[in-house]
Amino acid sequence: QAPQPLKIGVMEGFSGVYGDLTQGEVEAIQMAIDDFGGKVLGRPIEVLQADHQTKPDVGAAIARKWYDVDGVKMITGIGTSSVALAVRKIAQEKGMIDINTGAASADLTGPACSPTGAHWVYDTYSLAKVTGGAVVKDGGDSWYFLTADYAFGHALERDVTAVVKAAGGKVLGGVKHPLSTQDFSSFLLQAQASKAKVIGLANAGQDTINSIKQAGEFGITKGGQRLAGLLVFSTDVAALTLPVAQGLVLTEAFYWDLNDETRAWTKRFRAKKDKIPSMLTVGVYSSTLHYLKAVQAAGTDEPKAVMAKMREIPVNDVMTKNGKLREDGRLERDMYLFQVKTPAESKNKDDIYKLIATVPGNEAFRPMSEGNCPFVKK
Amino acid sequence: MNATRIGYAVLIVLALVAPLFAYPVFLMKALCFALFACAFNLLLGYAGLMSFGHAMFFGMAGYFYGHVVKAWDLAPEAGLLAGVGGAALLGLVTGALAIRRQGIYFAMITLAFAQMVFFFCVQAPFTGGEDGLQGIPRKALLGGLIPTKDDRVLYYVVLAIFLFGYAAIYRFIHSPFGQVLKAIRDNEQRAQSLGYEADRYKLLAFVLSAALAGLAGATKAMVQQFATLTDVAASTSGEVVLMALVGGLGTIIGPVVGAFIIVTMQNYLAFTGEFVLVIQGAIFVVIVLAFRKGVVGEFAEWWKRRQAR
Amino acid sequence: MFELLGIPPQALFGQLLLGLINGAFYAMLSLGLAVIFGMLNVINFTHGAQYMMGAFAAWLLLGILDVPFWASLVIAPIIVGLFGIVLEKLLLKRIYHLDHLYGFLLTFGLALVIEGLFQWKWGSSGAPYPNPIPGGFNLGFMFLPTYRGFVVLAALVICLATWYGIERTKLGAYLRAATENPTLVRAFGINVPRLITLTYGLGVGLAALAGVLAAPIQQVSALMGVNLVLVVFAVVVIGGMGSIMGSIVTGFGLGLIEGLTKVFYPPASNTVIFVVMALVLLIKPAGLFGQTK
Amino acid sequence: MSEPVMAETLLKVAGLQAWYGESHILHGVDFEIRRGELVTLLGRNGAGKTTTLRSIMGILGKRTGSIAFEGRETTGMTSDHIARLGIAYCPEERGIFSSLNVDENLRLPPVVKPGGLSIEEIYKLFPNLLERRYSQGTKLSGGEQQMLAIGRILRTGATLLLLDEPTEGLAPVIVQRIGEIIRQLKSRGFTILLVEQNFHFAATVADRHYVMEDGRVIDTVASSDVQQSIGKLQSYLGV
Amino acid sequence: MANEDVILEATGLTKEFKGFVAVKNVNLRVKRHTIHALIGPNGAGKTTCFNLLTHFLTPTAGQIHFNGRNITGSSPAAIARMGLARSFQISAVFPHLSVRENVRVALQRKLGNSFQFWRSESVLARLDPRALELVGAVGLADFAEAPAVDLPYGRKRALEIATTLALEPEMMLLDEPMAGLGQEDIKRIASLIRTVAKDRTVLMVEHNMSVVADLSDTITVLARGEVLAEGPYATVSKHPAVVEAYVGTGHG
Ligand SMILES: Nc1ncnc2c1ncn2[C@@H]1O[C@H](COP(=O)(O)OP(=O)(O)OP(=O)(O)O)[C@@H](O)[C@H]1O
Ligand SMILES: Nc1ncnc2c1ncn2[C@@H]1O[C@H](COP(=O)(O)OP(=O)(O)OP(=O)(O)O)[C@@H](O)[C@H]1O
Ligand SMILES: [Mg+2]
Ligand SMILES: [Mg+2]
Repeated sequence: QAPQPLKIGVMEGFSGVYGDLTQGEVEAIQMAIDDFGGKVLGRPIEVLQADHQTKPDVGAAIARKWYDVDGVKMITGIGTSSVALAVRKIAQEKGMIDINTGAASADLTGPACSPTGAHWVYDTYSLAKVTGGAVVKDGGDSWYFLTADYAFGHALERDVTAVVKAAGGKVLGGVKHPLSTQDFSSFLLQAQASKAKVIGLANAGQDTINSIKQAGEFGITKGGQRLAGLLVFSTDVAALTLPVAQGLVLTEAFYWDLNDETRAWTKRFRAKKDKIPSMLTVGVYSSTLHYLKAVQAAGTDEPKAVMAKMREIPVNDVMTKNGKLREDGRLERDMYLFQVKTPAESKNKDDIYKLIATVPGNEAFRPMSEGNCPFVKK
Repeated sequence: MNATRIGYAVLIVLALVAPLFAYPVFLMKALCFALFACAFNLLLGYAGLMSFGHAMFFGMAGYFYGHVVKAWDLAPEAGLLAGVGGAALLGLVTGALAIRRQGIYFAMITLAFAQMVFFFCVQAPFTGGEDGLQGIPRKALLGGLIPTKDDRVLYYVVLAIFLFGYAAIYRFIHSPFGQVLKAIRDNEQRAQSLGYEADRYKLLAFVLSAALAGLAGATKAMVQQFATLTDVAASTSGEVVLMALVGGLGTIIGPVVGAFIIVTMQNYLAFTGEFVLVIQGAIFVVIVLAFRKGVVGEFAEWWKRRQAR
Repeated sequence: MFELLGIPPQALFGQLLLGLINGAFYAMLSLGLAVIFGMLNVINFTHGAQYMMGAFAAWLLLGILDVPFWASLVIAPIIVGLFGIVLEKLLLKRIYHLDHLYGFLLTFGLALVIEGLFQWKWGSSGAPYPNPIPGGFNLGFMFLPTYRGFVVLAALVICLATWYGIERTKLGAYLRAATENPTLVRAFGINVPRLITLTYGLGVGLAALAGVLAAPIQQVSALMGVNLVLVVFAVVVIGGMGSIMGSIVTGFGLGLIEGLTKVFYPPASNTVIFVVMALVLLIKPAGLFGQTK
Repeated sequence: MSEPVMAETLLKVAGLQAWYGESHILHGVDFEIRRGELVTLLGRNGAGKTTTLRSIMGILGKRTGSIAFEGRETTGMTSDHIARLGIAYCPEERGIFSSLNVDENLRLPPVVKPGGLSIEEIYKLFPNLLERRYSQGTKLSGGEQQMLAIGRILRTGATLLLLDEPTEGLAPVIVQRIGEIIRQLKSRGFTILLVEQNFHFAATVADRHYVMEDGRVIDTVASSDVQQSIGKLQSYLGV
Repeated sequence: MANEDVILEATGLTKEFKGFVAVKNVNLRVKRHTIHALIGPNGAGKTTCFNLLTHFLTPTAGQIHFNGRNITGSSPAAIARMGLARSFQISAVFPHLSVRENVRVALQRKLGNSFQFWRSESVLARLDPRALELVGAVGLADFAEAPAVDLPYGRKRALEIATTLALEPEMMLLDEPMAGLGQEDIKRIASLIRTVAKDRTVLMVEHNMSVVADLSDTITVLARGEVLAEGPYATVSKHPAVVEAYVGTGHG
């Protein structure tokens, strides 16, 4: 009798506004499985995928079905925080594993933490901490925010404000704009009038792209102000192109051109899906690989045991070196501060970042004691 | 009509054994949307009022339910009542203003109110913004008599709620009130000249529809254990229109079928990756071109033709 | 100097100017939507997708054939307009005798298909279109990019030309009459189906034109038009359905109101249009410029 | 009385059948009109008079049989094509456009042939319209709308006018005026097919009456024979 | 008792549309249990008068008293409930209800259960005999179960009258009840009006002069929004101004 396959689910809003970020996640998981050897504990490994259409109830229904009916043991991906939080509750209730690589909400390792849940790549806190800290250190000590009027925007603004103040900078003001605003010129003008040295973009996706594009149009950067993208991905920068995005500073957990290993990995990836992978895509690879290692080490797919092993074994792969999965589910890993190259500096169209700083995980992420995760003793 | 009776009997038996074949959570969700679509259709099909903002009742009721059950820690029955009552109240306020206009203007006023409600939900602290109101506990019903932790048990509760709502709508339509409502839909001026204050009847229909949409929304929050912005968003208002259309306008069972189709589509198309929306769109186009009376309407037609032979 | 709620009048000027520019887009888009709604009795939910297609057409023309912006301004709307005509001939034509809900379902489905395919081919983050007239004027109180100034002028010309065509010419009279009773107009010897097809092409072309004009300002992306239809339709309704002038004036006016909201209460800047709509409809049942039948 | 010269046949309807959706309304209508004639279709409510006119105009979904205008078969044509051959229709329900003012309504139908009335002549015929020329078309009183509906097709120069109950709801003076106008139109060479309930009115203007019942033409009465056939007519029409 | 005789009285009724005065200072007194005709050339303001009396339009000036009560500000529905019912010039039926249901809706109001959304409509069944009786009275017995939309024009008018009758109003306003009817129907409906007018009052607009002559006790002639003449048919129809403005010289 053939052994039951081990099932892994990847759930994303592939068809939605953040579709580009999650391109190739299925391929990335397959790469992780191949790298692992194709089998775990003698069982084949099967990947299920689904598009939650950024609807929490669709995501929740899929998660329930996967866990209950299809025998999926681990779900990864799960961008969009409302879906992420809904899936987290279900996973926790059923004692199943969810490794979130896509959502930004730091609540996943705070009030909504789960003993069998992990948050793998980044969160609002780390983005704020790394970008905010580095920019202030570099002389950007007065800030003005363009904030998406949504929970992640508020969280970003709140966290950056704290970082800026702690570093001795000051916040001159900010404006909260509705999600999916087409025209940012009015807000940019207000930011310009504030005379702040740095304009922090606490928004995401098209909103960020359009703010950056229109900032160029209104000569904001030429006037001496700097833009700091607080939730910007390499895919956004590529879409903006360097002439528009040059000079922007931002934080990421991965860049294809960091070292030989990343370049080699990316080359393999591009053979399957000809796109520059975003950190979310690589995050899915990383989370799957680590999960498989833990299953192997635990000798079972029982979630609690696997989770214990995941915490025990250090995370080591193409994007993470000696990462540590904390009790609250946070993966502590190095984060990188990048600046977007000028067209002159860039050798080809994929050559977009220069590395400015590497921030070690224990500095980049929120200390466990401040997260209010219910089962973590202070 | 005997055929109808038999049809209903078959459907009820099917509904009773459904959890043996289909995933109960999915069924519950579909039932909630089915009730929502029926409530919407009560307004469109029988009062001739097309609401573009029905999600405000559905979604707000979810928040009411969540707040009452989670933050106030009351029984789920209280949550359901709060959902229905809150939605009815919201319906009374928005309806009193909206029913003074007709046709597309009415639709746009309801849309406007729904957008304001959505804005409120983004701003109000208790909704949790786009993260939603998460982790609403599932508590036992009837003071502990009915445990709801088991999805299958909860399914029968939801089925009962749905049947109650459906029966209520059936009764509204076939009541003295329903008769006047149909007259007003057909020719408002004439109804007025017969002595009926058309606006009051329309308002009552609006409130009833809002209350039932609220029942659907609150039930959904009970099942899903969360309430999020998606349910108050304009897209949900649009979705319910689609459900009514896909199922077939002007039939009372049509919206139920439409809701099942669309919910199924969302769930099963989810596994087609980035093409979900393309496929969904293509299906809508095909429905308009090939099955314009909706699934139920076309079926009835086919049945009639078969009988005629 | 005097200040309004803490905002210096100069800055307010700047904001109003920006509002006007956005209003120009609302005006152009609502114009097309109004013409189509008037004539076909269909709320064209593909309008946003066609706006997006206009922007994409310009971007592709530039990228593949090196067609300059100014030529795209003419070519792209024609291409998209022709596409609209094909849609009308193949699909929309079949649903006129039905309730306008079916038009909603059909055009909504089409929008999903079109946007989905564009996203599949070109991704969700899109691409930037270079500014054809970079630079700008320093007006003292603000920096006005030359291109934005051009947009306002272009929009005004387009709007007035459309208005004249529909309200002051014979063809326009046919259009308005056919809106009400196509059968009878046809029985007077006018080829109504062709009139309808052309109208749809025109409305779609207008949407595409707005898209081309938006391309240098906004990221050209598959989903740039998704949320537009409701807002633009609200503009049409506020202006009074069937009134071309209403759409134009309201488009610009709402741009201004939205601009002011962006200064005084930014989070509500997307919602304010709907508040205005509710107020207007409660006071003036048929919109600002609408006529009761 | 004998016709000195047989004028050519302008319209010949033979075996016309028509349907509204599933319901079969006309079951083989036959009649003809010669150039310059004024012919009425009489019949009770629901006899199919309006349906006949709509079939001739081509604005009915399904119709079979033959309708020949100036010798050309028109059953396969669309209504705009038929109109351009020179047939104009004044519908029972008037069909005034609310988005057009009176003047625009009047100028709407395109001129298809020379020989129609000028705008001034039409206003002279209907002074009420002149007075309200810039009002919204549907804000006119019922009777004024009827005048507008007749007035606007006089401009087109169509050879054959199909008038569906043009006197309905009109004041007696206006009915008289319309009677005069119709005679005047006839003398100008227009051919007219008139549908009427008002037999007394019809009798004063028509050359010939066709009587319809249940979707068929069941009898023809020349106006010279009206006196003799009055009893028969009354029984047909239930007068 | 003299004043008791007047059931409807309008004084100084005026309606202006954007500078155009459609009804000008009209005084109208309708005596109880009479048939009163309102005639006049097209556009004279007759329909507008009706709309003012039933408050489908709000008068620019003037007062309306019905049964001694001032109804100038009451809603159309309230006026109907007081016993002043109207029909429309452009035929008004409920197209998707059957003929029987059309009439029954009018009968239903008196039951006072029209807001009861929780009861079965079978409680309305007891209205059916009366509804069918009225349907029969206007010659529609064979069509009782047909949807009103399928009726030819003339029958729709008959149905409308039956519906109006079902209200058992003290007074009926009929706007061109004969328009579009065949001779046969005209006769039937004229006699119907005569029958029902026995114990109620009728105010009607009508262009069919033989019907007016036949039915009406009093005639008011409107022209250009003003009252031109008033009196019984014999005098009014000879009135030179009326002849010129309305009747014409041809036939009577
Ligand atoms: N749109 C329609 N759908 C279905 N049946 C119709 C429609 N219009 C008319 N009919 C039916 O067709 C028949 C003939 O109607 P038509 O209008 O031709 O009669 P008519 O002789 O003009 O009568 P009238 O004198 O009342 O105008 C009637 O029985 C009527 O019920
Ligand atoms: N809503 C309106 N706005 C502007 N003018 C109007 C309006 N309603 C009616 N009128 C005008 O008022 C005048 C009187 O109209 P009304 O309908 O009362 O005439 P009527 O006497 O009923 O005529 P008919 O016998 O032709 O029905 C007409 O000239 C008409 O154009
Ligand atoms: Mg007819
Ligand atoms: Mg009138």
